[in-house]
Amino acid sequence: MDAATETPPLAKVGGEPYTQLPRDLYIPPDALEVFLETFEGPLDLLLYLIRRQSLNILDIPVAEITRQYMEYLALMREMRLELAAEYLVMAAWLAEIKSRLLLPRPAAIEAEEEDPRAELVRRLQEYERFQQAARALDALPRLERDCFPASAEPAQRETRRAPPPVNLAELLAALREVLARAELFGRHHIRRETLSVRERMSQVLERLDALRFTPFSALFRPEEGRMGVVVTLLAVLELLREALLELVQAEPFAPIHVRRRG
Amino acid sequence: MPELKSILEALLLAVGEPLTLDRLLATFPEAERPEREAARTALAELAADYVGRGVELVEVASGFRLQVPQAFAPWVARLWEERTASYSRALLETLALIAYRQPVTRGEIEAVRGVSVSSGIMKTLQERGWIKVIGHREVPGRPALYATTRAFLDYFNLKSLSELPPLATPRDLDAIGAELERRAVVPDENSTTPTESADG
Amino acid sequence: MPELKSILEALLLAVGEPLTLDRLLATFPEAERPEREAARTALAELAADYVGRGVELVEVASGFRLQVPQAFAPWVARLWEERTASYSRALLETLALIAYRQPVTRGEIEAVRGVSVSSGIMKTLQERGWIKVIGHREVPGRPALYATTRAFLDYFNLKSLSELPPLATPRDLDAIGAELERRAVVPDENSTTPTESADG
Repeated sequence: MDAATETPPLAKVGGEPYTQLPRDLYIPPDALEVFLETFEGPLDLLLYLIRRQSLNILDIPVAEITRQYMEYLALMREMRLELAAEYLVMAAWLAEIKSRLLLPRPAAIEAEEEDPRAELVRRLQEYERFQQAARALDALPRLERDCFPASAEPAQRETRRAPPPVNLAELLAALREVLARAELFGRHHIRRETLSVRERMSQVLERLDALRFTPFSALFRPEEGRMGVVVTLLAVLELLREALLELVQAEPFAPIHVRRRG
Repeated sequence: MPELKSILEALLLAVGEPLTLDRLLATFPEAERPEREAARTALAELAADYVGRGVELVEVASGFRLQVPQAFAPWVARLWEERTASYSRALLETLALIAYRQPVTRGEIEAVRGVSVSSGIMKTLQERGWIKVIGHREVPGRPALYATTRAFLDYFNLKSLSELPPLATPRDLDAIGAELERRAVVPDENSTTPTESADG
Repeated sequence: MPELKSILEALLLAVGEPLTLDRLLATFPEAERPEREAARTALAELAADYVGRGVELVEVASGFRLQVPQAFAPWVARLWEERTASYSRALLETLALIAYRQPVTRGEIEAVRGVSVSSGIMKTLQERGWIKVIGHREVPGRPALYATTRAFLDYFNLKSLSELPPLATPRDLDAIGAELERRAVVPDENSTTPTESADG
């Protein structure tokens, strides 16, 4: 929004401001950002530069390609595109190759040493193969885009399925997951609960009737001992708290009766 | 362009559920859209083609549907039987929550799971005889309270709920799970292969 | 009893996903089970019946599948308003590398592509069920080894990996260096045309 007035340089390359896009860029400026973002990395950008000039990978003019590569890099920076470190690594590598090609070398050493471009060519070629493979893969007829699974509901779903088996470990694993998730939500407090109370709550509820009152004492079984009595009492209190049952005492010290609410 | 009949067939098979005539016709660009009468005729032809086949065209409340006719139920049923290998995670989580927090309402399960519990799951658990309604919570809507059954305990070889591994922090449960696996508690008699119910 | 051909049709439509010949045959009571050859013939007949129709029979990695052919994609696409996802170049390149180079580590993928592979891409591929970890390379860090799944083949209408489009053969990579040198030494001679592969 502040750019329109000054026409700032698009890029600075080697300190030189560029107010025009490189000649060989046929992209309108507003599309440039999108265009630059489409590169999948330095190898992709290099392949683009090479293909655009219909060059053979084996014939890369390293100096020229390096210059163009640097221009794009400068543009990307100018556009404040997030520049992956790999782009800079490639820039350094290109510079190194260029310098090694320029430096005169004694014939003896040259014979042993690989052409400095060889590794770059190898990688470009390898990447190009997989770019083609990706395009071929994309062209395969695939489900949900080109063809669709054909299905028809059975007229009547049979309920004759054999129910799948479950073991306790699976059940625990499920519980573990749901509790871990609940912890993440943080809204729910999962407390350590004494199971026997919960179980006793179910048992008490089952025994009780909504219409008839049951004597409170009938809920207790002396043979369960003190623990049993305490557990039952806790269960009753908890049920009371949750408004699931009703306690009635006609007068002080009269027998207490219980019934289910509702 | 493919035959109208085949296009309608393709649409119904791709969707696998009923489609109204309007929705079928809406898939044609306006300029090429067939008349309703033509579409009806094509559907009638399709229905005639299917006589004796593994598929039939029916008209139900929500439109036209291709379905596998009743006559094939025995084969399809045997296929399903073989397929139902395990319960969904949602079902197991629901069961675990009922076991540990009973009596509990569906809403309370949903509050912990963070997602709604499908009626199908509650139905499956009840059909399997593992849970039952033991009352209602006296709050608006009187939601049903669920608890596990004796059949549930039997299935998992438990004498009482107190034999369930204690409900501890999720981290401890990892250890318990490992322990259980070590002890190889496999309560189910036919847990290895879903045996085909030998009838006849 | 319905025709064998129709039973197979019913089964494939009821499931809506690939079924092997064995699974198809397992739905017949043993006494009535057709020969594999008969079932194959019936499937071939079915495929022939479908010519020109809105459905086709294909064989993919997991077995036989009935599907709506590509010719009907425009109509089906208009039925489902949401565009079917098209995948990014990064994702497709990663998938291609895993498909052709498997088993392969993420590092090896990155080495070829020259950029890091985002975790999002690996996650998407795994969630789609197209790739899975099949082991670890025994080098420091024990990186995961990825391979494609049967679901990947099914999705792309392939029976096996050998049906993947052929990967362009590279020039003999070892020869590249030599070639470069030869060019450097003898820059402009016709003798440089590579003839090494011309034998037939």
